[in-house]
Amino acid sequence: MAEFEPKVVAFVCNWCTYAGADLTGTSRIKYASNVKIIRFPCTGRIDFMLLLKSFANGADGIIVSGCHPNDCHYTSGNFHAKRRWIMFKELMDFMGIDMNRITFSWVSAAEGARWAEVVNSTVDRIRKLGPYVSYKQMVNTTVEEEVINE
Amino acid sequence: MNSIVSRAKELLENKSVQVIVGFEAGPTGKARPAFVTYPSKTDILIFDERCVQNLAVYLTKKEVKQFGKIGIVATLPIMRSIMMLISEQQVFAENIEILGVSTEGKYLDIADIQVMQGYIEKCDLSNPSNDQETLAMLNKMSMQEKFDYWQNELSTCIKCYACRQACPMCYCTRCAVECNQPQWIPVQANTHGNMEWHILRAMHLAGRCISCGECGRACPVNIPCHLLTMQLADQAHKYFNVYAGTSEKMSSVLSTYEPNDKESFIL
Amino acid sequence: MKIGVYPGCSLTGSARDYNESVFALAKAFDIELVQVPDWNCCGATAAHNLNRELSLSLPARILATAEKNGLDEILVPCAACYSRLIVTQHELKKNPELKNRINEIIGMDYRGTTKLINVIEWIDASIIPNLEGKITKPFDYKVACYYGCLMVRPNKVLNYDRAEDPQTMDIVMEKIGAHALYFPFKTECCGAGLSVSRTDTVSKLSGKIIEDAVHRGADTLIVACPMCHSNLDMRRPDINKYWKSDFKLPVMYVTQAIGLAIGLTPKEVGLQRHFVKVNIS
Amino acid sequence: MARIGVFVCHCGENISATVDCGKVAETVGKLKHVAFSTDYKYMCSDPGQTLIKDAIKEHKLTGIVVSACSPRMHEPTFRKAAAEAGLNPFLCEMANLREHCSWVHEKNEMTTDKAIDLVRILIEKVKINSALQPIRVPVTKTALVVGGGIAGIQSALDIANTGHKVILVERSPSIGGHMSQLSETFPTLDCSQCILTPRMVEVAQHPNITLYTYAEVESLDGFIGNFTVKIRKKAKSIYEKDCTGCGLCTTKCPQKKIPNEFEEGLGFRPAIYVPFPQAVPNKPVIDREHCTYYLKGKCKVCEIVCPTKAIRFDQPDEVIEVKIGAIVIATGFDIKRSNFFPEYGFGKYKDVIDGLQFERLASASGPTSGAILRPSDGQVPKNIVFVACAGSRDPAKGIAYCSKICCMYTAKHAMLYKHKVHEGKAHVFYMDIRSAGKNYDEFVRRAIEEDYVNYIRGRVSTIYERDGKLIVKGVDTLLGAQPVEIVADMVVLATAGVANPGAEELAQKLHVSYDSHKFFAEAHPKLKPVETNTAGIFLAGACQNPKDIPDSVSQASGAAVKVAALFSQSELTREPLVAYVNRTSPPMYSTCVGCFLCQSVCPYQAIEHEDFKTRDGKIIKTVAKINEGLCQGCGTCVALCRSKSIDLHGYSNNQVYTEVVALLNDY
Amino acid sequence: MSHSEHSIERDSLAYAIEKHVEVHAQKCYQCGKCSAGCPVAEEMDLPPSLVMRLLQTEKSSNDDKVLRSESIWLCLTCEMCLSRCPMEIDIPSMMDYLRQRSRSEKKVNPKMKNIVSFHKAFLHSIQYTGRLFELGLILDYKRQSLKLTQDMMLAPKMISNGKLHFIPELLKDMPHITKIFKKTIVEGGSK
Repeated sequence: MAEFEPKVVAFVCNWCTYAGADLTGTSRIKYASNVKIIRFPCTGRIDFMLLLKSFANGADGIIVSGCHPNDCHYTSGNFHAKRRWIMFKELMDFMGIDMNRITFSWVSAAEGARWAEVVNSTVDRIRKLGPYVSYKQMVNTTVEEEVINE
Repeated sequence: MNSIVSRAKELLENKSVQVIVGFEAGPTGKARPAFVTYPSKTDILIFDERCVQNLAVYLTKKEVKQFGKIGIVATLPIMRSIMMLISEQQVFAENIEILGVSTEGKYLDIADIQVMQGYIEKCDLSNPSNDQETLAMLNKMSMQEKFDYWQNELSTCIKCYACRQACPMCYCTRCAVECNQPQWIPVQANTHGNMEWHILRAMHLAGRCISCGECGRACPVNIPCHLLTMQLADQAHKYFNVYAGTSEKMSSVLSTYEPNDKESFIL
Repeated sequence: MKIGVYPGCSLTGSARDYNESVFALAKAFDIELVQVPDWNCCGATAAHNLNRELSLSLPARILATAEKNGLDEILVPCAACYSRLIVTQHELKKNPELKNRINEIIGMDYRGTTKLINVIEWIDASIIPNLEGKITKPFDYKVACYYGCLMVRPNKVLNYDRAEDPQTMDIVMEKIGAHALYFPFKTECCGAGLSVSRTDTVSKLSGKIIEDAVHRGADTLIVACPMCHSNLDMRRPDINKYWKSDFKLPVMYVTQAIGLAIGLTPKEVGLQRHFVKVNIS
Repeated sequence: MARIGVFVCHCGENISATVDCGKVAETVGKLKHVAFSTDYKYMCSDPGQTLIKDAIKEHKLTGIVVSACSPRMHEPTFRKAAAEAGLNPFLCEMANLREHCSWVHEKNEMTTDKAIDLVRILIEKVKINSALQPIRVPVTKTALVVGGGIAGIQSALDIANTGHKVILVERSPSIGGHMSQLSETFPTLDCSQCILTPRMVEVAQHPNITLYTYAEVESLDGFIGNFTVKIRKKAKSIYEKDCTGCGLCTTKCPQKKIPNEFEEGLGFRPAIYVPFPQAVPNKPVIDREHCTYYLKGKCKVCEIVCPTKAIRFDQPDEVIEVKIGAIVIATGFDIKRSNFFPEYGFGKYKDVIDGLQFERLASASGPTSGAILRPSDGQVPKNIVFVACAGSRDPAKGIAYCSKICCMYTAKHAMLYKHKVHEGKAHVFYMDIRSAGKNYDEFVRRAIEEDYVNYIRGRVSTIYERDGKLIVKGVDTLLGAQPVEIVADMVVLATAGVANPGAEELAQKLHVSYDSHKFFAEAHPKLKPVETNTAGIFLAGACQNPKDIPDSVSQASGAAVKVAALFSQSELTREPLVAYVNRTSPPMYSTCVGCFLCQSVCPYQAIEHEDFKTRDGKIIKTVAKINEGLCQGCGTCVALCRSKSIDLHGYSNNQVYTEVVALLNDY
Repeated sequence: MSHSEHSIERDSLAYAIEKHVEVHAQKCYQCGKCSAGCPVAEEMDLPPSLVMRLLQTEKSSNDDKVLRSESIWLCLTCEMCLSRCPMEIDIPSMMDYLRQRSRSEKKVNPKMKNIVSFHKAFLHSIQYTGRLFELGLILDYKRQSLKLTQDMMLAPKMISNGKLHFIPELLKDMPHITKIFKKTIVEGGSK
C-alpha cells in the first residue's frame, strides 16, 4: 500500500494569504503539494460549515488563513472571523472533533516563506495523525445506514 | 405570588397590556403556559418550581403578537431572552411589560428595561449548576471519548427540530436547514447529518444562548443538546467576558469584536 | 386639600419653629397635613455611615407605612429626611432584589409608589398659585437663599433644580416681594454631619456662608433644611467665636418668610424660638 | 447545458517544467460539460488570447477556465479577452497553476494531479457562475468643497490648481473661518490674518473656483463621480453685481447693537454688515432677523443711501442644482460656549471668557485693538487664570476626548497676555500638557521659563464672583491635593472643541458616517484618514476632530490629491462582486427575519432597512437590503447570516460549497 | 460584572469597593477637582483625590493608610465631589463603605473616635425610642466621647426656646424598630 498522502484544503483570503502564497511561488520556495487552495474575498466570508463539509467529503486536514489583525482589507473581517473560529474551535473540542487537523493562521502578502512553513508543518502533522478515520467512519456508516434504509 | 396576580390584573384592567403570558397548573399537575386576556382570569396564574419553561419563545409568535402589548412573567432566563430579542429587533421594549420573578421565586417589581438590566447584571449568569457539573465531566473526557459520546447521543436524533421550536432565539422564519442551494444539512436523519445539524444550531446560538436549557427539555429522545449551546455560553464568557442577554443594546458575540480579543491557537 | 407629611425628628425637637411655620402655612392655605402614622427616624447620616441595610430599612418602613395608609404624596420638609427617603426609593427601584431583602427586614410590603415632595416643590404647587391677594406685607428684604447640599445633590437622583446655582427658592422669594441676591455659597456645605462631633469644622464652614451673605448685604438667610438652620442659627456663638466677629444675620425658613408675607405673626411661625434674633416682621 | 472551455498555459516553461500541461488538458477535456480543452505556450500572448477568443466563438462556450498564473496577475487580461469574444467576463475563472503549483512543487505525478484538481475546482465553480455586469460610472470633474475655513480654502486651491473646477460653499457671509478670528498663531506667533488673507483673495480670483458664500448644502443624491447637489443660496438682499462694497449702508444702518459673531459677542455690528474688514467677498448682507425693515416693515435707510441701488429687500433664497464628482467636507469645528460650565459661572460672569473671545481681545483688529481688557469694566486684568481641559476629557459633560489644540493655545494666550501686561500674573490650571508637534513643547517651556507663567497641575472646582473679582477655587495635585484659591480679574476657559452645530444634519444629508460626538468619521483610522466610508467624499480639517492649522492644511492638501486622482480618469469601473439579500414573494418578501446582526458586522454601513408595507402604510415586515454603491464585497455578513438570506456575487454559498466538494472527491 | 476582574488584586480595597459599591477606582485620573471643591479638604489628612490615588496602587500598606485616615470620618457626604467629578465617581458611597470597613477592621483613627461615638449614640437613640431623642443623644454622646462640657451652653437656651424635650417620644410599634435593628446591625455584625 502506498504511503498515506493527506488531503488538505486551504481556505484563504484574497488580499493577504492568497497573495502571500503567490509570493511563495515567485520566490520558488517548495512545499508539499497536498494542499489545495480555495480563494475567498476575506476570512470573514468563510462559513464554518465549509470546514465540516471538508471533513465530510474526506479531507484529512484544513488550513484557514487570512490577514493579520488590523491588516484586513475590509478593516474588520478577520476580527469577526477570529471570534467565529474561537467559538467553533471550542465547540469542536467539546464534541471530540480533532482540532489538530485544522491550522488557523495569519499569513500576510509579504510572508511567502511563512506560507510554505504553515503548509509543510500542517501536512507533516496530518501525516503523523494519519487519515481522519473516525470521522470518515461516521460518514460511511451513515451512507451504509441509508443504503439499508433504501 | 400574589403580586404576579395583582400586577397582571392591574395591567389588564388599566389596559396597559392586552395579554399576560404566564404559567397555569395543567390537568396533570404540570405547569403549562397560560395566555390571559381578561383581568378576571388572572387568578389562574401560578408561579412555583414547576414553572421552568422559557416563555419568551411566544414573544415572536404571530398568534401572541396579534393581541397587542404583552405582559410576561419573567424569570432570569426569560428576562435575558427578552433582552436578546430586543437587541435583535424582534421585540420592542415599548410593547412589553415584565412581571419579574427572582431566582428565589419571589415577585420582582421591574419598572422598565433599565431596571431589568440592573437586575440581570447583579445575577449569577453562569450555566445552571447541574449542567455545569455535566459539562465539567464531559470536558474531562478524551477526544475520542467525547466523539463517541456525541456520536452515540446524536445517532438517536430524529430531526424533529423540537430543540429549535423551543428556543426563543431560534426565531428565523426560514431555518438554514431548509436551505437547499446548497443543501447544507442533509434532509435525512443520520448520525453524521444529525451532528452537522447540532453543530450548526450551536454555532448559530454561540454568544446568543442564555442558558435556559429549554432545547434539552424539549427533546423527545432526551439528547442533552442544551450542553452544546451552554458550553459555548461558557466559552463566550471566558473569552469575551460577556453573557448574552444583559443589555438591550448589545450585539451578539459573533457580530462584534474587540481588536484585542485573545486566543492561543491562531498561528 | 389633603396631603401626607413626614415631619422627621428635628421638626418635633430642635426645629419646632420650622414645623410650626409649615403647619401655619398649610392652615392658611386650607391644606390638611396628615402625618405618616407612627413614623420613625429616617436614620440620617449616622445610619448610612455605619450600616447600609439599616440606612435603607428605616426609610423603607416610613414609606411602606405611608403606602399602607394610602398616602400617595408626602411632603418632607426636612431636606435631610427628604434626601434619605428619595435615595432609598431610588436604590430600591434600581435593585429589585435589594428591595426584597429590605422588605424581608421590615416585614412589610414596600412598593415605592409614594411621591415625595420637598418643601419648595410643595410651595410651588400648593402655595404660589393661590398667593394672589393674600400678601399683606410684601417681604421687601434682600435675601440670600441657602439651599445646602441635600436639596440639590445627588442631582441625578433628585432630578430637582440644577446642581449649580439653583433657582427655585430664589423664584419663590421674588414672588413674595423679596430681592434674591446673587449668592455663590448657595450649595456649599454647612458641615451638618459633624455638627456635634466637630464643632470647629462646622463653625468654619457655616461661618463662611454667613460671612459671604453679610458681605453681599443680605437682610436674612433663607433656608429649607433644619440641619442647616441649626448650624447657622444655634451654632452662631461658636461661629462668632471662631471668626472673631459678631454676625447678627438672622436665618429664616422659607416657610417663615412666606408666613410673614401673608400676615401671620412672628410667633405663629415660631420666630421666637430662634437663637439669633430676627428683626424682621 | 454548460459548455466549458479549459486553456492550460505553459508559461514558457514556468509551468510545464514541473506540470505535464498536456496531460492536464487531456484529462480535464474528458470531464462532463467540458466542451473544449487545450494547452498553449503563452496564453497571455496575443496568439494565446486569440486562441481563447476563437474557441469561445467556435465552441459556443458558456464558461472558461484559464489555467495559468495567479488571477491576481492576469485575471483582468483574460476576462477582457472573454468579453471581447462575447462571453461575460465573470464567466471566466483562472486556476493558479504557476504560483500555487508549478513553482512550489517538484516535477512528479502528484504535482500534475494537483494541477488537474485545481482546474477541476474552477470548472465546477464556473458552471454555476452568473453573468454579471460591471458597475460603470462616469466621472463629473467638478469638486464641491463644503466650508470656507483654512482647510476648505487650501483644498479648493489645490484642486483648482490641478485644472479642475471647484465649487466652494460657505455658510457665513465670508470665507476665512476660525483662523480669521485668531490673533497670533503658535508656535511662531505670526499674525493669523497676515498669512490667511492672501489665500482668501486667491480663492476669490481663481478662474476655476466658484464661490458661494451665505450658502448651504440642501441635499445630495448619487454616488462617487456622479453626485447631484442642491445648494441653497440664502438671500443676501443685495444685488452683488451692482454692489461696489463701498460700505456706506453699513455705517448708516440704524440697528447698531447686534452682538457681533465675528467678535464673539465682544462687539456689535449693524443689520447690514460685512463680518470683518478683510472679508471675502467684501460685500454686505442683510441679517433679516435683526433688520428693522423686516421686523417692522419700514426703514430702508440702506436702500436710500446706496449709491448703486444694489439693495434688494424682496430677494428670495435661490436653490441651485449642480452635478459634481467628488466632495471635500471642511466644515470645521466649534467650541463649547455659555452655560456649559455652571460651576465656573460661564455665561454669567462677564469676565469669564472662552479662548476665541480671548483671541479677539488679543487681536489688533479686535474690539479693544489688541489690548487685554476686562469685558465688564474695561480694566486691565492684573491677575489672570487660564483653565485648560474646560470640558475636554470630561465624560460627565459628555466629552471624553482631548481637544488637542487647547494646551498649545492656552500657552500662547498666557504668553500674549504677559507680552501685553508685563506686570500681570498669569496662572494656568492644567491636567497634562500635551504639546507634541514641531517646536511645540519648546513653546510651552518658553511660556513657563521665560514668561513666568504659573502652571498649576489640578482642576478648578468652582469660580465665583465677589467684589468684582473672580475667586477661583482649584487644587495643586503636585502638593498632595492642596486646595488653591486665586483671586483673579479675568478667567479664560479653554473650552472643549466640538463638532459644528449642524454637522450631524450635514452628515445625514451627505450620507457619511459620524462618531458619537458628531465629528465626521474617517474610513480607516490609519490608512484612510482622509476618506469617508462613502466613496468620493473626503475630509479636511477640524470637522473630523479638533486640529490645529498645520494639521488642517496638510489634510486639506491630502484630500485635494484624492479628488485629483479620481478626476484623472473619465470613467470608474467597479466589480459587481457585492452582497445581496434574497427576495421572495409576499407575504414572506425575503427569508431575512430582520435581526440586523449583519448591520453590526458591515464595515461600510452598506446594510439598510427595507420596509414592506400594506396599502395603508402599515409595516408588514422589515428586512435587510444591501446598498450596492457602498458594499465592498467582503462577505462577512454572508457567513454570519443564520437563515442564509444573504449571498455574495462571485463567491456565493453554492459556488464555494461546490468548490469544496469538487476538490475532495475523485473524478 | 466588572471588566477588571482579571487583573485586579482580589484582596485589595479597590476590589472590595468595586464589588460592594460599584466604584471603580481606576477611573480616577487625578484631576483633583474633588479636592478643589471639598469643603473639608483643608482639614483632611488625605484629600479625596489622594484617597483615590492610594486605592489605585492596590497596595495593602496604602489601603491601610486609607482605613486609618481621618478623612473618611471628616467627609460630610455633601456630594460636592460627585456632582462635579468629570468621571462621575461616587466618592460619597465609597466613603460610606470605607467607614464601615474601617470600623469592622478596627482601624478607626483614634482622633476620630468621637465622630464614631456620635453616630453610634444617634443610632442608639433611634434603636430605643424609634425617633431621635435629642437630649438623650447629647447626653449619650457625652458619655461615650467624654466631652462632658461641650454644648453645655446650648442646652439651657434650647430648653427655654422649646427646642428640647425632656421625655422621649416613643413609637407605638417599638418592637418593629427593634426587629429592624436586630436584622441589620446585630445580625449584620457591624455593631
